[in-house]
Amino acid sequence: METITSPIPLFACLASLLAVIPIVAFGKNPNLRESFTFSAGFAKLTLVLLMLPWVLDGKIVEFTFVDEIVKGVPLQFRVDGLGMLFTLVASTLWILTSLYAIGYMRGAHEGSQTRFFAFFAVSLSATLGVAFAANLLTMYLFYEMLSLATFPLVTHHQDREARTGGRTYLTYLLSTSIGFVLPAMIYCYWKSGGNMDFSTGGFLAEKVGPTESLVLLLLFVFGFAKSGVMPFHSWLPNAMVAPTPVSALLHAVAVVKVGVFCIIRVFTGVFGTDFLKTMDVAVVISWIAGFTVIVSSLIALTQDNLKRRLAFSTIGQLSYIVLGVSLLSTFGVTGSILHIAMHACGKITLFFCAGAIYVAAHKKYISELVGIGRVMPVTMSAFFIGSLSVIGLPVTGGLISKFYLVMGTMQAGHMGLLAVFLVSSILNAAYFLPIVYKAFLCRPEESQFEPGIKEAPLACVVPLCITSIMSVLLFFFPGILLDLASLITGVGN
Amino acid sequence: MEFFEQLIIPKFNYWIYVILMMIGMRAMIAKNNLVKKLIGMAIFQTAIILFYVSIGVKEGANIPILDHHMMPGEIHGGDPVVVAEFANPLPHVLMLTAIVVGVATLGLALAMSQKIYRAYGTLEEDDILSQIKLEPND
Amino acid sequence: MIPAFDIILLVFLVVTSVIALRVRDLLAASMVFGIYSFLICLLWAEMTAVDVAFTEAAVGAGVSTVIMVATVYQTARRSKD
Amino acid sequence: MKGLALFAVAFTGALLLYATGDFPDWGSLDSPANGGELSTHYIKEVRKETEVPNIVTAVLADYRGFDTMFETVVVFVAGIAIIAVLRDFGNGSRGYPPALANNLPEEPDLIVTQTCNLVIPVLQIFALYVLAHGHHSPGGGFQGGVMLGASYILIALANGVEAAMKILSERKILLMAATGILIYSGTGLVCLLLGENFLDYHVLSRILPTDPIMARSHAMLFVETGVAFTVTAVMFSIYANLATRGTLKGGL
Amino acid sequence: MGEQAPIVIVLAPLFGALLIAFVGIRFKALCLPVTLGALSLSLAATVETFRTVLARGEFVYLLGGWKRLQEGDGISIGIEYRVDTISGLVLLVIAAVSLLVAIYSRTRVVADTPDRVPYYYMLYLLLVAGLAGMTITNDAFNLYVLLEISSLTSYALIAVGSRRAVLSAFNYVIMGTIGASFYLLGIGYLYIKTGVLNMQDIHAVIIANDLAESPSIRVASVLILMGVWIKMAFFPLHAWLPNAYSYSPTTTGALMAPLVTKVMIYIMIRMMVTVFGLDYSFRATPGMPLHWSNLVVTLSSIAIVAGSVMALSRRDLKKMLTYIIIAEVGYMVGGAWLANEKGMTGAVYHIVSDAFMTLCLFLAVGVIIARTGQSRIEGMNGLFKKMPLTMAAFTIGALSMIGLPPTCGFFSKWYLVGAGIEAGQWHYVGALLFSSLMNAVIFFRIFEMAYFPKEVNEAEPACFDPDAHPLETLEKTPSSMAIPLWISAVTLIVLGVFNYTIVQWIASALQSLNFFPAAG
Repeated sequence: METITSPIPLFACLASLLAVIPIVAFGKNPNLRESFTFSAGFAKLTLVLLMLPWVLDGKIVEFTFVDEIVKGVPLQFRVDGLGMLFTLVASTLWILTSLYAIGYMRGAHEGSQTRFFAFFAVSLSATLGVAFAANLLTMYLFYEMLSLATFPLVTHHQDREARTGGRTYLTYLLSTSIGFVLPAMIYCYWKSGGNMDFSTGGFLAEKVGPTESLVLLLLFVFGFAKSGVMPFHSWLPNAMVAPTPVSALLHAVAVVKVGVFCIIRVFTGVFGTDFLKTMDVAVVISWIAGFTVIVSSLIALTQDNLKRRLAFSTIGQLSYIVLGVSLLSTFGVTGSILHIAMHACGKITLFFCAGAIYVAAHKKYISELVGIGRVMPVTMSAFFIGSLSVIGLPVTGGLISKFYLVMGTMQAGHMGLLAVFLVSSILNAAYFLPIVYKAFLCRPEESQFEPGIKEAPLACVVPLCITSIMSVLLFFFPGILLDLASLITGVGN
Repeated sequence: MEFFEQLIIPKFNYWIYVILMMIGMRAMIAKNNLVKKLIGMAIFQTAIILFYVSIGVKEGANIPILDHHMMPGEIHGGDPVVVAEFANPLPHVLMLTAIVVGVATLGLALAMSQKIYRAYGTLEEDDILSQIKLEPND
Repeated sequence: MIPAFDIILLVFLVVTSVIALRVRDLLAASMVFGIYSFLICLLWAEMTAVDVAFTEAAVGAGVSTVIMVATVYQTARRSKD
Repeated sequence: MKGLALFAVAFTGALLLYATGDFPDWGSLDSPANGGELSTHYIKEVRKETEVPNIVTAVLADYRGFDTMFETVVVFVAGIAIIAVLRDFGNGSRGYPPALANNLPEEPDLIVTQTCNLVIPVLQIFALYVLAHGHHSPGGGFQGGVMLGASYILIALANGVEAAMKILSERKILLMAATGILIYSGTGLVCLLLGENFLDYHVLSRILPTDPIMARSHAMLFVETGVAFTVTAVMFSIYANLATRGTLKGGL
Repeated sequence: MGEQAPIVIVLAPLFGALLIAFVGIRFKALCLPVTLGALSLSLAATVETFRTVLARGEFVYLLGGWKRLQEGDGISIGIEYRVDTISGLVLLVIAAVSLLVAIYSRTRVVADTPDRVPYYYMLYLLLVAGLAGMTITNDAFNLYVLLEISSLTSYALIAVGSRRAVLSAFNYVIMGTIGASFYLLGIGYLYIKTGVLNMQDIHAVIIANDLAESPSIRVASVLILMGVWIKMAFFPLHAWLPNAYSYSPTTTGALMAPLVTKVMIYIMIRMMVTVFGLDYSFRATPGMPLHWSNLVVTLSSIAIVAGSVMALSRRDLKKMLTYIIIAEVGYMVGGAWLANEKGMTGAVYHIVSDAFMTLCLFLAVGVIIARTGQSRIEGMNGLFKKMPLTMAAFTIGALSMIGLPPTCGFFSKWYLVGAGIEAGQWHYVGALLFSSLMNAVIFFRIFEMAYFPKEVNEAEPACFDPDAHPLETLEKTPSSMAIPLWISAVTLIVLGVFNYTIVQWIASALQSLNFFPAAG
């Protein structure tokens, strides 16, 4: 495989980090400040797109900061198909979220907006760092950076609720990453003889026994708690105290996807799916993920707060991805990778809608949304498309990834897990469709909505329309994503 | 008796040094009065000096000063110095340092105890501690 | 070195050290400590460590005792133990 | 606390006694320390290498001269530290708890004063002798310095600290103590500036009218003088501060 | 200066102190410039020495020009300095930290001890001289003398503080004297069996005369270890440290906390490696029920856990940091005793990184105390808004303590945990991770307090009323405090990113030693 050494990954990662300086410097002038956010966003996307052709050609883009940060392990970026896909999703959605955030933050009269945009940019850099990381150590570095950079965002309101949420957030994320990932990582380093580079075959392949593998896998899966695998999931609903753009981008796209991204890396790059197939240990992870899928869907059913329901839905969807990759089958892994993108588009739409409803009508609870489709038809249509995508119904991208996941299950021959998918799809439908139904078809009670209520500001509505359209488009044109995914699974499409 | 002759008598100095050291150390830790602690500290330090000086003692040897007239050094073409006739000088040198260090520590500690007396009006550790308990603490 | 003298001195040392620590009058304790220092100075001389003996006489029996007495004068004379 | 102390003491004592059986007998000639190469070298070669008969002085001021320099610094540190901790700049002895010293008679005793006045000159001359003759007999900078310091302490005891401070004021004490170390380390520094290692006295023969061996002997006298300076000043300073609670007024 | 560089490291602070005695008493304004000049010279000499060491591998300086007997192959009759990369690193840390703290002290010393500024700076310089001398010397007894210098100066530097400080300093005198005397006694036990005082000679004689089984040598090792442990406040011998550091003046705490314990750990390593030899330190002793190395690692695990738990229960920032130091001491002692190269490397690297972490945190707390007048956690409401730069530096220090990349704290933990896994000491690994988590809890509790405004935090019991010290009216942090703080914070990241270079330096010094695989 050809390797290109280029600083473009670095620039792509730095674009948002450097934007922090003008964002803070021009904090007094909101319009100027936001223009920097946008320029950084477009710069980032351009840089990412520059690398896209190379990656599609099967080349790998590399950049090394420090040759050896510890013996044998460099601090290095390496862009491959998986990283490219994730980066593409994250940087595209960042631009949309920025636009949305402007509408939301101004519409909801939030304070400390400079801090908000600054840390938002930092979070994006950390996300790209994880996506580009060439080895476990580099990935861990950016993973921790992301945990910390998002803390001020989660606790943005600085009230008592935010404090509790922030506490839970950091407690879960830090204690798992320090308590589980760090020792597992050092153990890997020691076992592999000082090598931590992600490679197709896995750097740990043939170097550990089944019991060690299982323990390490468990440490990694629970340790990357951003993936929300039960029982380390409850930070996510608590993090919903954040302003909605944060929930949308970070807790539907960046942060949680970083968690599952790391787990995919562990399966494909650290152990290698081929090596894991020789042992019968990954199925434990599959069942843990399956359990999470069902239970979180059930919990989601009982939630009345819209954002919390979305959060539990996210937990379930993330476990789809973990489940898919732990199947170790080609289809399963492909499905997982695709689901990162598909779910991102769908879920971010839903969060955007939740935020738009809050900005326009100040409603947080599902029971208050009866008939809201009549006053906010655009928003609720987008919501409908988003939920279709999450459930996995045509004509949305969610169907494609779910199709691959189901195929993967069959390929791996785990019929029990197939049932998990089916049951959970029904549950997904059960917690989303009634909202849409009531919003459009039921008549609102008297005085539920004040007369002035209409659609949210344009800056809010436009992004959510775009993302919902993207969900649909991904159904028709999934080619590029499949190409990228096939670079990892090694199967031509 | 054999035990006595082999272990006690030839090493009497070492036994006594251990005893003195234990006396001093116990006073340092367990005594209540600060000045008493310091007396203990001084005894503790002299015990160590006793140990070192005992190392340098030689049976039948004299003080470690060469004689001017009777024993000129080799440089003047005289007889070579008989090592067995002079005590080992090195422990003496080391202990000069230790004595000075001891008095320096003692002086500083006494100064501190005066300052403590100035602040608390007593030199008894338990009285001072009970006064501290009344102060705002962490 | 004179073993018999050595042993007698050592026994006296232990005795004076115990007394210095037992006496409740700190002034007396300081004085006994002076005696202790003097005995140990004799001991050094007996062990042919004349330089050490000289220093101990000046520092231990002299200055140490004096500053200890000075401190006792400037603080309290009675001790609880 | 007492039980803990007893345990710690008993543990240490047992540990030490355990090793005692392993020691060479007291006064043994061929123990590693007494018969070893290091001690033998000092005794045998001291005349050849330094021309100083008092082996202790030679080892102290030359072979292990660096130790002794820092030993002097220890004394200096003690002096400064006591001033830093105890010295009372200005506000007198207001509000202090009562002390024994307050009950002392105002006027110093005649007999004490006269005896001290008689003894002090003799003491000082003897101290200088001890310092100067340290190469050949027991003594040297420390002993001489302590005795010189003791003579000032005697003055303070007999006539009050203020009387002694008139001769050796606080400012002078500090200068004297620092000068002592400066003499010591300066001697070393001159060696360094003449192109040899720090404290390598033999190179001083270039500026002293002697051969390299005698240069060592002379340099030892310099450094011993430096030690005496510091020790004199600090010993008196310690007493003056402790006897007056740092006020340097009144006294015992 | 070239060949004379090692001696200048120690002499520069000494002459600085003398200069203050001559001129500083009268002209108080000269004290700080003299201090800074002396410490800068010392730093320059350290850098020069270190460069020579890197080129040659080892730098020997003979004091008084006394060459070893038998044409340089025999025993040493004088005192010699010997610098290798490990001691060179520690020297660099000492020089750099002391210089930074000296800059930082510009306003603090005048505020804390207005009438004894010259004395303070003299003691300060002599403490640095003592610490540097301890690190550089190769003579066991010379080390004792310098140990006493650094002890006496630190007693005094602590005792110039409040009245509680004097009492803590007195306890420190008692404990410190016991520790130093144990060390002296241990050297005596070595001397009685070997007859030499130079560290390498002692080792050579132990090997040549096959003294390893001798009870005296075994007791000597125990005594020296106990002495050094008392001095470094290794749990359960730590009781003197928290009060001494937290009641002392700000500058004293900021100077001593990073340096004194670390230098003592360096000395422990020095004793293990140079005097006794690894083979002796780590081998199972016949007749001992416990493997010696296992025992110490267990003790350090306990120290780590105990230190972290005690830190958690403190409501005062300075006190809390002192207990964290106790936990960190456990890290290093345990790392050094893991009996493999990685552990030793990690311990030495942690000496460097922990010195700067502690420095950064103490400096930040000093700024907080200077500006708010107190250091209780309850009083930190809204500090992120009031003093964002200081709190940012504090955050970097805290993240390093927790052990998050890319700060150096992460990498030292990386090596130590790796070594623990390699040695199979799982309780040590567990203790390290536990302490990381504890540190995370401790520091995020503070961040929370400082990040959220007062009304949100009111649920916490407030012993301190922030309104009594209205922050807005306080002057801005003087640059003499902010600059060292930021330099130390940035150093944490630089040390982290370039940790491999440092580790290679350490490894080059450890190469000559024969590390053998740890016994299960």
